[in-house]
This record gives sequence, structure tokens and C-alpha cells, in this order.
Amino acid sequence: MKQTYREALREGLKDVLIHYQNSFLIGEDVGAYGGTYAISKDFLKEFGSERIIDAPLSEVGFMGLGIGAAMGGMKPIVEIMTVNFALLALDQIINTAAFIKFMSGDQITLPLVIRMTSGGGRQLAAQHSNSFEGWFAHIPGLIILTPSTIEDARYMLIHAMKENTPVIIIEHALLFNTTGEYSDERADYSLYKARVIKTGSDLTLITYGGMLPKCMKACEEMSKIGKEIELIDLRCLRPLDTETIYASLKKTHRVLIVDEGWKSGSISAEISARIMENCFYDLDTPVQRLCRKEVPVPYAPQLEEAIIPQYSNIVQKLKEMLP
Amino acid sequence: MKQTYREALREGLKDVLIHYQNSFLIGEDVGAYGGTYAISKDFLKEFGSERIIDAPLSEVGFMGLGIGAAMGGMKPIVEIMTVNFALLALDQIINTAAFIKFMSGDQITLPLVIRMTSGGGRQLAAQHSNSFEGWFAHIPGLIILTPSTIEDARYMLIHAMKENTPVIIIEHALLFNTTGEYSDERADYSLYKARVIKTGSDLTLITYGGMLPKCMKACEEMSKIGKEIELIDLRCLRPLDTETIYASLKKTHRVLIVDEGWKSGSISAEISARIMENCFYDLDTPVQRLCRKEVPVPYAPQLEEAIIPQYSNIVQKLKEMLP
Amino acid sequence: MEQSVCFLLLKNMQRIRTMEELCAELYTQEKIRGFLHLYIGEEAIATGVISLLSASDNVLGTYREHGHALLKGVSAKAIFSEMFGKIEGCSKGRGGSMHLYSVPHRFFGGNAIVASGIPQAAGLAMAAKRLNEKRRTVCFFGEGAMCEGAFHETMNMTALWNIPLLFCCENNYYAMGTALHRSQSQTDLVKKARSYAMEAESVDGMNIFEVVEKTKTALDYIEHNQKPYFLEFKTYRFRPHSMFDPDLYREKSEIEKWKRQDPIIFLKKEMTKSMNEIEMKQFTRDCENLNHEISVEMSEAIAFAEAARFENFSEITIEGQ
Amino acid sequence: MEQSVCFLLLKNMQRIRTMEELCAELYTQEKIRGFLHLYIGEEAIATGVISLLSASDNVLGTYREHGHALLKGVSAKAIFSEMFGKIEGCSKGRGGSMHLYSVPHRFFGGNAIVASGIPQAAGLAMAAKRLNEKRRTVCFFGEGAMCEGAFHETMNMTALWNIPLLFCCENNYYAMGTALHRSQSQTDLVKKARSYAMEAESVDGMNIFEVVEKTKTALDYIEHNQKPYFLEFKTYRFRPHSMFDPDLYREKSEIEKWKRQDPIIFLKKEMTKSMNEIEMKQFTRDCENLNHEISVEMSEAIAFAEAARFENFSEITIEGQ
Ligand SMILES: Cc1ncc(C[n+]2csc(CCOP(=O)(O)OP(=O)(O)O)c2C)c(N)n1
Ligand SMILES: Cc1ncc(C[n+]2csc(CCOP(=O)(O)OP(=O)(O)O)c2C)c(N)n1
Ligand SMILES: [Mg+2]
Ligand SMILES: [Mg+2]
Repeated sequence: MKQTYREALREGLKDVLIHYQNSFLIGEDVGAYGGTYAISKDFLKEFGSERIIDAPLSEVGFMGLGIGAAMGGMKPIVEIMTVNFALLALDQIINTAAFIKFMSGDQITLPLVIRMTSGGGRQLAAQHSNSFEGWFAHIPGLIILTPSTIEDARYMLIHAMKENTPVIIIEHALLFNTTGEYSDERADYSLYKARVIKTGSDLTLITYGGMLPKCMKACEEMSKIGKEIELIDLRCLRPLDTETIYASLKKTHRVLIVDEGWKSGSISAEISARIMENCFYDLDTPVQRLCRKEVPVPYAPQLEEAIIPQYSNIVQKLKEMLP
Repeated sequence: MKQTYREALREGLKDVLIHYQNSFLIGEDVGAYGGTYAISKDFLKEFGSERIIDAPLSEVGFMGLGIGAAMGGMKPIVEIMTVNFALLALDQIINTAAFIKFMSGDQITLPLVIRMTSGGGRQLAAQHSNSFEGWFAHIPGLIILTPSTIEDARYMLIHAMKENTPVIIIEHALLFNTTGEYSDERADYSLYKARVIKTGSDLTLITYGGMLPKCMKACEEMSKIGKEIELIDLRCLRPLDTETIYASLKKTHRVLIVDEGWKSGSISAEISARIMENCFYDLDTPVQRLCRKEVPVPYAPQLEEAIIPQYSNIVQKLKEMLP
Repeated sequence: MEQSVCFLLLKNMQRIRTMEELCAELYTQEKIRGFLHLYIGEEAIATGVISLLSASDNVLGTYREHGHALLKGVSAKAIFSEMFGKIEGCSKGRGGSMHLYSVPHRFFGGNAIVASGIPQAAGLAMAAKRLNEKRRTVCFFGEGAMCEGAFHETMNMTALWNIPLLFCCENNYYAMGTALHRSQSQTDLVKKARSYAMEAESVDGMNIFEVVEKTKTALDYIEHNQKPYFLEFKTYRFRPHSMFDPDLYREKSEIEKWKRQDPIIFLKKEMTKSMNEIEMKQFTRDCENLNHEISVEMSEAIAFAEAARFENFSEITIEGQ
Repeated sequence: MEQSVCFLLLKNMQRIRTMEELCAELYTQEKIRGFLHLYIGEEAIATGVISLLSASDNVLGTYREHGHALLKGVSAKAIFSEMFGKIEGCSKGRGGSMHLYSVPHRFFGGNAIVASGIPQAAGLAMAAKRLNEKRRTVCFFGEGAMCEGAFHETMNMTALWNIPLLFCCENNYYAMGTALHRSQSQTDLVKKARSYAMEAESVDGMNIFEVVEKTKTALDYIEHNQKPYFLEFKTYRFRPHSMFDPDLYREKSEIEKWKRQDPIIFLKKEMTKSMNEIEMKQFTRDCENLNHEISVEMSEAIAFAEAARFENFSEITIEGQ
């Protein structure tokens, strides 16, 4: 079936709202406005104002309310309009949501899903272009998901709702209009496994989220010159599926990580460090990273383009790394 | 001169308050209470309530106010009682303080110093034991300092006040009662250079903040068995002085990083990744990391001890890594 | 109020008082570590409010919550074990003094971030309403917490959405060392609450009769109107903020003045004021028995906590290995 | 008010209106990208308030701030260049529509995080007071921002510390698609402000005379008392929230109703109501000249922006290489 990422998200969300009577969606403009990205358009009419809750501009407040509702036996889906505003709610997300299970002696589990959009590339400037998904993956007690395919847009939320740990689903704003085929849900669908998008033996290219389409295109380009890249979509940034990564690099002996986040202290640094610790002797060449340049994202298009990894940068880097 | 870390901080703070008439200290309980760690005891009397401002419990508010005052020509020192509460103010710190210089086309510079304590080891449990200094180092536009010696406690703030970029100074709570000698300020004092605390040729041990005393002790232990460790105190987590690191490892060919933060996506991951990218062929053995275990910090002493890197873990790891 | 009811209130206030005094002692013995915040002086509030609640009602407190946990039904054994860091503690020893949790007793912390429990309480109250559970939700916090954005945001949401939450502000006039009038432009806290179009009332928190009466009115209102209600309890902490606090910011005379309003002494005086000599003697004996009973409860609890075991590192789950 | 003063106000409202309409056009031509929020319908507020300020006074706005920047003295050239992403823009093209800055004009943004400029404005106001600078500080924000903790915390701090800040709440009844009565329990915003023990007044934001008059009272009060003041301006945005907004959440009839209160038409009516035919003719001519003048200003600015250059990547400083 062919669908847009947006439609897939919408259907997944609808499914869970229908399936879990105790679930509700809360966030700014999820109701009357229809969702900033139209994911929940008409849901207010369909599910009513007790299930689709337009929140005031109170990120701390409604995040805390979602946490409390989860403690109280509901299954809240809290939408933070974009990752940029999540900074306002980080105390609730980290000091309570991530910690409470452990801190309460495993008594309190939080069936809480938080969703938000992320990323640059739309000339929205510094305060609206952050890519914090990799950064959030630093925090124990959270599951961080980055759906980048239509299939994951369709099914990830459904599976996230089954977790008893807070899950953050981060959707890249540039993916909403992408389209793709997807089949029925696989029997072995897992939230945690990285997916090999394309096999290859020359180099392992690791990415996630909004960078996936660019990496796919780069792989095609490389195929044309006879280089077969193995492309891995991480899908889940915490916990990290290092098994899939290690298996691939033991075949290819070369690794490039493409990450929209800033380089220093990124999830790509973590992957590189883990490879260092676990597969040092399998490498033919040092692991490389291609990340967002370390500067706030500018509005001007030529600067934004230069700061966020582009298809051509990926191809160039791949060529440099191959013998 | 021999002093405690606490006294050194206090003297440094007094110096800058005297030197900069436009400076002020704002934060919870910095005045009448005397500062949670008694750093500013009696300052309210000495400098008055316009210079020493007891803030209400409003982390977003007084952080924003500090930013505004800096824009308006003052030199604010904003104290967040502990790094744990800084999560409440991260929107102000990141989306404005870190970004505004770039975002305003270099018009607005912020002579803003933010200070806070950090770290575990005092049985304060999950919400009061975070170590976010390495995590904050992900953000461009910030300078992140971690004074761990008496000398830095004494002089870092003085130098931070000269910057036109927001500086975050993070003091480890376990260091307050440490004592040490320090001389007059060195002519070549720099905020940005890592310091070689002890030279050695067998292995490079990199650390910062509250882990320094444990690492020093471990080096002594290793000396006894004839192994000379080169110990580096990073001092500044952003920007990172990789030059000093690379120079050392080119001599020792082995690196261990000890970091109180959680491992995944830590500053130690970044250091390992940079070594991978720049010094891969200089390594005799893969770079290793010793970090906080990835779980919220428990109150129970035996668990807390097991989770935070201890002297004995460092010695053991060093022994494992040496031939 | 009936004498037996008064006596139960007295007992519960005294249980808190004794437990807190023992905590202070155990802290100096280094049996309890970390931060420790005592509720001495403020007992009438938790006692009066929780006396009106049932086992299935939700309560959230702050880091100054031992008393609330105890009266909500968490055993002194589980509380002391928690503060000793033992696995038999109500949070397995992982939380300590500031993080008492007990889901069976519907006690949801224990929160060491000022004001962060307030929106969570709103969520619990909303869940109870939506799930048609007949539980009430009560949230305790200090007057200092009212400066936080989280307080403001929650007041608005609960009033807007008719969330049946009882806000209990324990106004002890200080947030650590910062006096109310030095941290809030509006010191009439009820005025602030009413500005959200929410019902609000001020209560003498040293007078347990008033606490019970006004809380009852509030709970009735909430039940009938399914709306939130704000109560300010005027009180005072007789001890420093925490065991680290040198208490330099207030006058000894101020503390002494408030100590004359000790809620336990006040209740005893009220109970005895029309007693004759015989009744008085009986009352004294009852009090002695009460104290004995409490002292047994507490020393058994401490012995239990002493004997309890520490959790092994191998028992906890570590991520990201 | 003198006719010449009125005419200047009219001119400045019209400058904003024309600039905003051109922005919409340039957006569909993809000359302007990203988010774009128009101020059409609300012009009387920025115009009236800023007419009372001098060059050295501080102003902070939101992402809906083109008009405020323009009237604070930032040239249309610098504004259009910014929106075109050019280095001649007031933020070198790095900020775009939501991040207009101009320190020489004491215009401090442009802020895309709702309410985050409010505490910053308090800091600016405090600095001016402490440094004995004779500048006033004015902060604009929407009614939606009042739900944020940052608003609450700043109201308290400024009232507590006597910080001379003018809060200008542009109540256009919607925060994106969320109507005021669906997001705030207290829709009488002045009541909320007064609960901080702060002076507050409500203003018809479509009537520029009232805007000027009440703002003057507020500024005088601030000057004499060195305290903050809160003004609510009731207004309406005639356009969708941003260029992405499908505007599904309000009735066409509601928009039409408000359009009948268009502040520019209102001012024109007031100015002309006692004019005779000759004066009327003259006024029409004056308006034509005015429109022409503005159209020249704006088209020159757009041409300038077109011709301006993009910043080179090599000109910016990258960290962490
Ligand atoms: C967000 C946050 N900021 C600061 C602190 C440090 N702190 C702990 S308690 C406290 C005072 C709180 O006062 P109040 O709310 O009146 O409660 P009380 O302690 O008087 O019961 C402060 C500043 C904290 N725990 N959390
Ligand atoms: C903290 C934060 N949350 C959400 C948003 C997204 N957003 C941008 S404007 C807006 C509505 C603000 O409404 P109001 O304050 O009334 O101002 P108006 O747009 O009506 O002028 C929202 C929700 C944001 N920019 N910042
Ligand atoms: Mg208090
Ligand atoms: Mg609005």
C-alpha cells in the first residue's frame, strides 16, 4: 500500500485511540487546529474533547499532567509541538518520567508516550530547527524512537503503547510528505532492532530519522560506481541496537555515521565509541561521522544547507572512505 | 597558600563582585541563607540586596532575567542551586543564551556566567545527583567549565567574567571540602587548556570535575607498581582541548576516560570518537571509558557506590589496559 | 468534635512528631543520610487533611513528606527502612527520605523538585475522574512552590478543565531561607489562587479543628462540583529547612513565638479546657499510654529497619551496557 | 489629539499594514520562507505604544514583530533583507522573520519561543534602572503566552522587585487555533495581572486613541513609581496564525465582525468625522500621497533586499571542528 508518512502517522494514532479507551492525546493545537502537521485533523470531532485535549501553552504543566494520568492508570499520548519546546518540559521528562520507575522501587510504571517533531531544513531558524533526539538518548529510563519509514510511521506508536516505560517518538518534519509502500505488520516487528535498509559489503552507513532519504539516495549513487553500501536505519536511539551495527561492520570493516544532530556528544559519538570498545580490530579505517555543523541553525537557505548534512556531502564522504 | 575549594570559590566570587560594579549574583538562597554551600555567606550584608539577589523559586524567570540584564549591559552571575534544577531553565539557556549571538547576526553578546553544583556521591538520590556537565557540552554557543582544583576554583570565575559568551561553571559538590595549595595566578592562565596534572608514559587518563581526586589517587597507586600514568584534567568541556589529549596519547598510545556522567552520549564518547577520527593509528589498544552506570542514582549507599566510578574501579581498569 | 476523634487526631500528630524527632536523632547517628526535611510544627495539616481521606484516595507530597506517608498508611517500618536505604523500604531504599512511594496506599511521592508534583497530581485527579473511580486527589506543597511556573500552569489547567484536585499549600512562610514577603509580591496567597477563577480559602494550620472543618468544606465542594479547590494553611516549621541548614535567616524570637502555637499543645489545651480533675488525670494517663504505644511502634520500626537488608547491585537493571 | 499627530499614527499603521501585505505576497513568491506571522488587524497597538517611546527605549516582541521593529526604527530595507535571508538584514539573514534584532534601535527581538522574551525584558528593565539609564522597557506578547510559567514567574519578580517594565499583552483571542476561553480559566486578563499586586488596565486595542491614552498613563505610572504595569490590548488578527495555518477554528463571521473594527478604518473615520467637503478632499489626497510614499519606501526596500547578498558559509564561525 502506498501512503504518505503523514497519513501513516495519522492512521497509527487513530488505531491506538480506538483500541485504548483509556488513551488520550494532549498537546497544543491537537484539536480545533487539527494538529500543527495535520496529524490529528478532525480527531476532535471524532473522539471528543476528553480524548483530544487542546492544551494551553504550558509545556511543564501538561507534560506533568500526562505523567500523573499515566500513574493514575490512563495511557496518555503527550504531544509537544516540536522538540524545541521540549526543553521547557525536560524536568518533568527526566527527573520524573525517566526516573520514577527505578526511584519508586519499581512500583510505578509509566505507560506514557510523548511525541514531537524535530529537525531542520525548512528555514525555521535556530529556535525551531533543533535536532535533540540523539541528545535525549543520553537519559536512562527513556525509550527514544525515530520513525523514518512509512512502515514505522504506521506501526511504531502502536508498539510504543504496549511499553511500560516512557517512550519518546520523534518525527522529522521533512518526512511528513514522503511516500512509500508498506505491507501489513510483520510478525517479527520490533521497536528495538535497527533495520538493514539495503545490504552491501563495502561500507556500513548508519543513520536515523530525517537523514534516511538522503542516505538512501547516496547509496544508489554509490551503486552506480560499483560500491555497495550497507545502510542501517537505527530506528531506536535508546536502547541502541549495537548487535546489528557490529554484525554489519564485521562484514564491511568501514563505518560512516550520518547524524542530523550537532557532532560533539552526539549519538554518533556514542556509536563510534562503542565500536572502538568492541570492534576496534575489525576496522580497516577509522569510523567517521557526518553531523550538523556546530552552530545554531540559520534562517538563510545557503547557510542552513551548508550546516545540515546533504546528499552530496554523504556521497563525497563515502568516496573518501572507500579504498 | 592552602585553602579549601569552598574558600577559593568564595574569594573568586568576592573578587569579581568587587571588580565589576555592574555584576550581581542572583539565585535561590544566595543571600539571607548564605548560599546552599555557604559560598556567598555574608555577601548580602557586604554587597547589599541589589548585588546579591535572593530569587524566588522561578528558574525560568531568573535565568531569563539574567539573560536580559546581560543584554542590557550588566554582568550577571546566575546561580542555579544544582544542575538538577537547570533542566527547568534549559529553554532560556539553549534557545536564547547559547543562540542569540549567532541568531542576531553577532550583534548581541552575552557576558553571562551561570554557576551550579553537580554530581552524586552524597546519597541525595535520583533527582539530586545528576551529572549533566558533559551533556551540556553538546550545545554550541556555550562554554562549559568544570573547576576541579583549588586553583581553578579560585581563578576560573574571574576569567569567565571576561568572556562575551555565556559560560556555565559547574562545581562538583564533593569537592567543596577538598583542600590544596595554590600560588598566585599564572601569567599563562587559560580557561580552555586541559591541564596535565601528572606526566607519565604508560597510559593517558582523562577526567574532569569530581572524578579528579579519585584519578589522582589511582595514579599514585599505579606508580607504586611502576606504571606511570599521564593524568589530564579537562577543565573545560566545551570547547574541548583535543590538542593536549592527542599530544599525550601520541606518547602513551593508551587512553582511559573517567567520567561521572552516564556513558551513552557522554563527553567521554565524544573524546573517544575524536581519537578514533584523528589518532586511530596511534593507539595500541582501544580507548576505554569508565562512566556512571546507566540508571538513575539510588539513595542506598552500596548502590550509589556501585554506580558511580570509584577509585578501585579506576585502578582495576588501568591494570586491565596496561600490557 | 467528639473526644475520641480528637484523640485520634492527637495520636496521629504525635506519631508524626515522634517519628520526625527520631529521624533527627538517627541522622546525627548517620543511620539516615542525604537530605532530611522535618515536618515538626506543621503536623496539624497532614493530620487534619488525611483524616478526611480514605485508603483509595491519592496523595502527593514533597520532600517533607514522612508524615503524610505515615498517615496515608505507609508503615513506619517501610518508612524507616527506606530512610536506612534498605530493600524493605517503601521504595526499596532507592529513594530515601525525599522519595517515599507506596502505590498500595495511593501515596505518589515524595518529590525533590519543587512544584513538579503539582501537575502530576492534576493528572492523577483527571485520571480518577475519567476512569470513574471514586477517589479524591490531594496535593501538598509549600508556599515557595507557588513561584514556579508549574504551579501557575496547573492552576489554570485544573480550573479550566474542572479537574477535581485539592491543592494544599503549606505556607510556613519560608522557602529555605527566603521569607514569603521577600519572594512573592502578593503574600495573600488566596488572592492569587482566586485569580484563576478557582475557589480558595485560608486556614489556620496550627488549629486542627479549623484544618478539618475547612478541608471538609473543600472536599465537599470538589465532590459536588467536580472542580479544583485551593487551601492555604498558615503554619511554621520549628526546625531548620533541612539538616544542612544553619538557620541564619530568621530570629529566634520568631521561632519561639510560633512554638507557642504548637499544634499538638493547642489540641491538648482545647481537649482539656473543660475537664475536671478526674478527667484530667485520665487524659494524662491516656496520653502516657499513647506516647508509649507510639514509642513501641517507632522503636519496632527502627529495629526492623536496622535488621533489613541492602539491595544487591546485581538486583538492579542497568541500561546501555 | 492634533490632526498632525493622528496623521503620523495613521501613517505608521499603514506602513505596517502595507509591509505585512507585501510579506504575504513575497511569501507566495517564495522570496520569504520559513514561518511568517502577520500583524494585520493589530497595528494600533504597536503604533500607539511605540509612538510614546524614544529611540533609547528598549522593545521586545514575539515572532509577530515586523511592525514593532519597523516603528522602533529598523528600516524596511533591513527587515526585508532579513526575511530574504540576506547579510544586509538586521540579523544578517540568520534570523529571518521571527528573529529581527537591532541593538542600535534597542530592538531585542523577535523570539520564537512563546513567553521566553518576557523574563528577558524584565532583565533589560532592571539593567536600565540599575545603570541609571533613562530608558524604558516595553515587552509585547500574546494572551496565549500568559499560560506559560515564564509569564507567571516574571510577573512576580517584577512586582516584587519594582522593575519598571511595561507588559503589553496583545489579546487577539487566539493562540494558534486555541481560543482564549478554551485555554484560560480566567479570561479577564487584567484580574490575573492584578493578583500579583501589579497595576493593570484593559484597552480597546482597535482604538488607537485609547491605546495612546492608556499607554501614556501606564508609562507615567512606571516612571513615577518605578514599578511594572500590565496592559491588555483587546484586538484580533485578521489573517491566519501563520502562512501554514488553514484557519479552521474560527467562524468567517467572527473574522468579518472584527474586520468592521479595522483600526485603520476606525482612525480614518474619527479623523474625518467632522470634516467638511474641502477638508475631506484634502484628506483623501493626503492619504493618497501617504500611500504612495509608503509604497515607495517598501518597494525600494524590497529592491534593496533583492540586490543584497547572501552571507558566505566561510564567514560564519563553526565550533567543535
Ligand atoms: C526546582 C527546585 N529548585 C530549588 C530546589 C531547592 N529547594 C528545595 S526545598 C526549597 C524551598 C521550598 O520551599 P517551600 O515550597 O515553601 O516548601 P517548604 O520547604 O517550606 O516546605 C528549595 C529552594 C528544589 N528542590 N527544586
Ligand atoms: C513554548 C512554545 N510553545 C509552542 C509554540 C508554538 N506556537 C507559536 S505561536 C503560538 C501561539 C501563541 O499565541 P499568543 O501568545 O496568543 O500570540 P499570537 O500568536 O496570538 O500573537 C504557538 C502555540 C512556541 N513557539 N513556543
Ligand atoms: Mg515554605
Ligand atoms: Mg493570541
